[in-house]
Amino acid sequence: MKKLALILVLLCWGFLAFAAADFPRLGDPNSPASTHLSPYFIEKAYEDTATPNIVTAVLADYRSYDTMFETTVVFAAGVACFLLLRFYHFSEPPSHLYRHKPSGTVIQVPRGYRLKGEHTELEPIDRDWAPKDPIVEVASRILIPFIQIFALYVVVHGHHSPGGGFQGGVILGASLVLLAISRDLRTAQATLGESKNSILSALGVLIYVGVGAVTLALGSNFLDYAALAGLMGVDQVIARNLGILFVEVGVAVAVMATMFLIYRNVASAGALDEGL
Amino acid sequence: MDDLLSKIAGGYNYIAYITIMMIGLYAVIAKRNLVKKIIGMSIFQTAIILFYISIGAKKGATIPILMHDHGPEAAEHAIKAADYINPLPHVLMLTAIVVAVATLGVALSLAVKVYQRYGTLEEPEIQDQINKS
Amino acid sequence: MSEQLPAFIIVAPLIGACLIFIAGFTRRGLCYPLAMVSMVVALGSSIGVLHQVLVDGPLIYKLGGWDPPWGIVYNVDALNALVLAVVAAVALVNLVASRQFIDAQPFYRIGAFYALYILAVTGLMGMVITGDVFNLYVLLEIASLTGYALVAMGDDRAPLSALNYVLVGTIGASFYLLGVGFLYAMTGSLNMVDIAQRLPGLYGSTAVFAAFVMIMVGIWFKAAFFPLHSWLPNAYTYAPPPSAGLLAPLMTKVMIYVMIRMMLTVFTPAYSFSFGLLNQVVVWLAVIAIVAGAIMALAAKDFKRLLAYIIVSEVGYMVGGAWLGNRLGMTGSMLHLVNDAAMTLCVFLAAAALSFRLKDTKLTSFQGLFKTMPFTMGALVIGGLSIIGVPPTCGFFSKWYLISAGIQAGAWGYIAALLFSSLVNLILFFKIFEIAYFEPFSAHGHGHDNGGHGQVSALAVREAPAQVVVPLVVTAIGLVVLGLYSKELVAGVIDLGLPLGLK
Amino acid sequence: MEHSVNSIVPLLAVLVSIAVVPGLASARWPNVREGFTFAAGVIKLLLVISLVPAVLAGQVVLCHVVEVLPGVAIALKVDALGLIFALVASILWIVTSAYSIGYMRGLDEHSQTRYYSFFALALSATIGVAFSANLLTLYLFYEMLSLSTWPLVTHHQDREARSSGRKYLLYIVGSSIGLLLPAVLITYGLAGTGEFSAAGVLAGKAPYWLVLVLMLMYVFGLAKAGVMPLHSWLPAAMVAPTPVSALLHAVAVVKVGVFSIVRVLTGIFGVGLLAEMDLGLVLGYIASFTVIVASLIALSQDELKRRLAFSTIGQLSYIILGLSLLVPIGVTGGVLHIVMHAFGKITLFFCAGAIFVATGRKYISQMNGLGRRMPLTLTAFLVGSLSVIGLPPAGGFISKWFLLVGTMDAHRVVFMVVLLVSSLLNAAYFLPIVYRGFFKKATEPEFQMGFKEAPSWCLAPLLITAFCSLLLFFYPQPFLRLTQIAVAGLFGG
Amino acid sequence: MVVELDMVILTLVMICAVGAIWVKDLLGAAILFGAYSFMLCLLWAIMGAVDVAFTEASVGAGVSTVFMVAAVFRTSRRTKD
Repeated sequence: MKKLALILVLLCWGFLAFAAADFPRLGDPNSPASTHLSPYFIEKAYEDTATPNIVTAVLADYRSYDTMFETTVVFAAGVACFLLLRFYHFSEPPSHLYRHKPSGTVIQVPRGYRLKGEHTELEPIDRDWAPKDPIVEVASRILIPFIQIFALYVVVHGHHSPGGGFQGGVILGASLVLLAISRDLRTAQATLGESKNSILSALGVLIYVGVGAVTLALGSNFLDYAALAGLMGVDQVIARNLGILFVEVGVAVAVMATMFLIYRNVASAGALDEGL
Repeated sequence: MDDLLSKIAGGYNYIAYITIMMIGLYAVIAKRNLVKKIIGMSIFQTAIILFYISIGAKKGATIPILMHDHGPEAAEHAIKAADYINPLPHVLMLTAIVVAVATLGVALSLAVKVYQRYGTLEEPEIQDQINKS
Repeated sequence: MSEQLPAFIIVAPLIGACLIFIAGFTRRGLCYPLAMVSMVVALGSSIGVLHQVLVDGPLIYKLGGWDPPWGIVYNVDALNALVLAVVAAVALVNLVASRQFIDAQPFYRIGAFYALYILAVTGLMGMVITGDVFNLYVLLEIASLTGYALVAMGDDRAPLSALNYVLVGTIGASFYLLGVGFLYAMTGSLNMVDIAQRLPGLYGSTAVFAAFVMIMVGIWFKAAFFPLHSWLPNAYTYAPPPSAGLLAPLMTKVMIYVMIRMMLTVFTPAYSFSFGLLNQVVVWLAVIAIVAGAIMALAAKDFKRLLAYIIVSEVGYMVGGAWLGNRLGMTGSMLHLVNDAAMTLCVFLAAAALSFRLKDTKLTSFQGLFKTMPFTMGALVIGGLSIIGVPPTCGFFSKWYLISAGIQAGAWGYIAALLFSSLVNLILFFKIFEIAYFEPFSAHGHGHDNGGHGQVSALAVREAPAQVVVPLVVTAIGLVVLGLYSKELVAGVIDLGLPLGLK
Repeated sequence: MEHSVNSIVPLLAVLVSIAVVPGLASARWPNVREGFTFAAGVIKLLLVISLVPAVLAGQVVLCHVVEVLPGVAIALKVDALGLIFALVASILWIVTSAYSIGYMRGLDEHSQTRYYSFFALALSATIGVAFSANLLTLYLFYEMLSLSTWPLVTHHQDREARSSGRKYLLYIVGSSIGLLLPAVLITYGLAGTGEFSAAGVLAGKAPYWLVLVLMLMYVFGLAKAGVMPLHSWLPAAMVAPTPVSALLHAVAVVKVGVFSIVRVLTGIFGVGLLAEMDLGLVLGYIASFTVIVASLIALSQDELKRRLAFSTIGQLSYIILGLSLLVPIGVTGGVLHIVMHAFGKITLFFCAGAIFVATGRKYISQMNGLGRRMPLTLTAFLVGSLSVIGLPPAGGFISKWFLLVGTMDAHRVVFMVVLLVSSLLNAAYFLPIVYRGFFKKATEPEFQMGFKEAPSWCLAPLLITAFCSLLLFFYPQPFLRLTQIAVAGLFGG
Repeated sequence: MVVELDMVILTLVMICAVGAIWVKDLLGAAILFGAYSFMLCLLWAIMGAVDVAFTEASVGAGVSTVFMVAAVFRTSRRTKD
């Protein structure tokens, strides 16, 4: 098997290397790729959309239909993970663990027994992840708001600098993941419950498609942001600029929610009780 | 000979991406561990991204974000296509990266599911269990 | 409004999918109606688009209002309008039949399932309608990702099969993406029509040739063209009935359509059919695919696995027909694509109905089914006859074209393979009918004893619920109707979509 | 020149027995069900007869149903040749229905509804073949017939039925997919059409070798004709209930096979082309081989129905032999033989079934002395035998006479010898049965008080068909006239 | 774009790729895969694809690695090859 694979791979390598001989040289400014479509984008993007970051302009306007499906792919992956892994189980684990917050001591309560009364000083913890690291926890607690603000900046400033909905969304999602890793999944879930999370991921896509639907309703082609001009009382270029912003927000919401949705399902194998 | 050398110098990126891709492909075919296969798959996908970015590269050009942008005079500067790297492959590859992570997520959840069912990630061991039942 | 119709084909199911997933958490009862509504809108608008195309000729829909080749456009001609309508119709019929199964699933899965189902259809339809090679990749991934999840929803070996599907499918999609990259590097364009215009000067280039090969190989991975079919049998065998009913008829067929689109629109017949040897090799691969699929189907002991191998065979039909290089073959391939979608739907729905009552689909448990499940088996007979290729069911007419094309091209091996596989299909289906027709032999075997032969079947089997049987019967009738309207399909639709240069 | 009229009658004639199937399937009482069967039979016969005057007047009745592919339609055409066959089939259907009732009730068979339904379907298909206007339509009804008779062949649902069913299907459908379908497609590819016309459509469009190959593909692909070596499904199919064997395997299925061969060879190749390329000789030798070998095998069979089956195989090839002579008289003989043999052979099968119903005996060696208890049956058997052997005063004589004259006309002495030898063989395998029945003493003593004639539902039909066989000797005009029109059309075109 | 730097990083990319499929510990493989993604991110930044580099840094080196670690945590680190 391994030898066969090796032969196959080498053959494939040979074929591709053979084909590569015909390619334009690396960095050739006169290659077809650099002379056919891209000059239009580079020269017209600002004129059309008032967005200096050409990548964002192309991504969210010229090829926004692509990007809509890119968001949909993420959403689909989130739904897929949910469908595959999620299960509601009502069986009790062999024992419950509680940490006494002031002292850090962990106590174990066997199955069938319960703690009597209210114990504000005891917090339930996961069996798989009993240790508690105050340094990590505190550092994360400080870091997470900054990460989230940065993420929002990335989303909003995507017109002018690298970044945009995806990157911002991923970072937002990562901040939630960080919360889940540094504390536990339960804490993160308290921040963003499961159904809220799922609804957000669908909502993100809906925002994107909704912008398109509005343009359709206004009688223009799907995702033609110029149609928004009349609605918002701005000229077409600014309308495009704003349209890009709207869809970027949608992308960010969808990606953020979906990343966390995937994480929570994978990390807890669908039970959503204990994370890493 | 000179011709060949210059070809290699101008095409080393292509050779590199082919090599990385084949590393991934080899892992998918030859490795028996499911997570290893998934890693191979991801390597394969990213190699293609490398290829696309190589297409977009342009000598003597800068990143595709317009300069002089914060001001009313921005539009008046003539924008020359030769000054900026081709943005289109970047756009495409943003999509491809996201697709790759989505695929990875689904693949990993499947791996978790397979592990729940068989208690192992090694293909031969799974095959043994299937044959036994 | 009618000029916006093409957008609805994609937008309606996409919005529907999002709403369904939300409804899954808030008002679960809405999931199914929402799915139905979005499929009905999609079907309605695709039929509308088909009508527009037939009346006014091919149409271009600019997304975002940007002109090609800068923006993404829909290029709708008669061929893909037809495929769109077929995809929507098949998905709708299967959706009706799915409800019974999904209601039996744990409640929290309902929303997710319907959302994925609709997303899968969106992906498939998007692939068909788009005029942009990269956009096709993205939609391919949507269709695939949702497909993986739908397959993996089954029990037992489904997750493992799905993981294998993920690996193979991703490799396939990546090959396609690489091929697109090659094309982009050589032409600088992503729009199909634009590429086709820029290609003629590059016909001699090895990179363009490699792009052609890569794209084809990538598509063949997804279409399960032998020897790249390894993912298919397990995936479709273990997939739950609603997923199998959606994916089996559509996934491979849509990929075949994509292949035809690549050959006709992007590379144009002038290039696609210019490699004497390569074309012959592909036709011979198709021959091997047909024969191998048939032989493996013979060995199958499970009904769904048998059907899965038949699909492998059928893919060989279509790829072979398309690569024969003549107009008849392309017509046959397209017609077979439509027919095969309907046929496969019919037999997989029958499999669904059977598995509803039988719990497994082993061939040996089919005994006496003609008595106990007459409608299901009746529909299965029509589906089987269509796959065998008996007139007036639709399978015959596409086979007619394929064989005629083989005769015209002198591809005797291909014809022999088609006939061989028809014979094998005959054996396969009559093996099933025989088991279902003969009840368990009684101890004394033969007899004219008071009308009864053997005891009453041990299984207390009843006809499947109407929600499964009605779509099944409708599909079966559809097979005959499609057959009788073959001429309208060929002369009225497919012929308009094929390029004039293709002789 | 013949002129054509458009009419929907042929389509109705085909569809009437399909239309009756839902009625059959839903009928609650057997009498109602069988009432439907008869009603359909009578309507069908009337429809067919209503076409006779037009055809006798030299017209052709056309019915264009639907154009399924560009240039390829499902269409019906009634000419003399098709009408002869349709008449025979629809007359015998009524008779057989009556016989079925006696037989099936007599044996208290199971699943009678299914039986009658598929029976009706098979009849539709037969009439469809008779009226086909082109190759596609012929293929359609040919396949429909194959498939709808499978449940009839395997009616008993036991192991033997299963293995026979497999063999039946494999031979019939296998050959039609493997040989007939490509032949049809090649024909369409070469000629661009598959319409039957007297001049043929292939003339000048294909080289000699291709025409030869095509002809062989058709002759063997239409395996229902039982041309050796694709004959062994027929004896195997004799496990079916006797009415099925009688109608389908002496009349409908096998005759559809030879009829199709006649139709294709005259309508697609054309008599002119066959004569020009001298293909008649090839065909004649194939047929002769089958005639002689089948007769020899028949001699050695002890089971009555199997002997009849091999006899059928031989007799079918007479028709092909007659056609292969390519002279008007020979073809007339061949076409007439379709009619004569149908009446003769169905009588024989009915007798075999009646004997089985009355006594439960299947083997010839058990039939000693049968004639004393069942004189009518055995007399009918004698008439049927005479007809099949070709002796007066039975109808078979006429067709055999034409065949013999044809061989002389065509100067094919070999074939004449074949015909004569095989007639002797026919006599050798039929007459001993009659002899046993009437003159041999029964072996078992208790035989004397066992049984009497079969029920009248069984007996009446076989007497009718035996009488028809005799009648056709004295009054063959209706069929002869039609045959002559048909043959004139084939040669005059 | 500096060719030499390019080549050095490309070499590192390949080493990480080989390492990721070579090591006999899935957690190690996951981490090496993260390193691989990070190297690629550097490479793209050098080639001027800043957006792609940004995305790869957050998605490839970040979230993907987390997913993989989570999956390994939920399954097993053991591997035979």
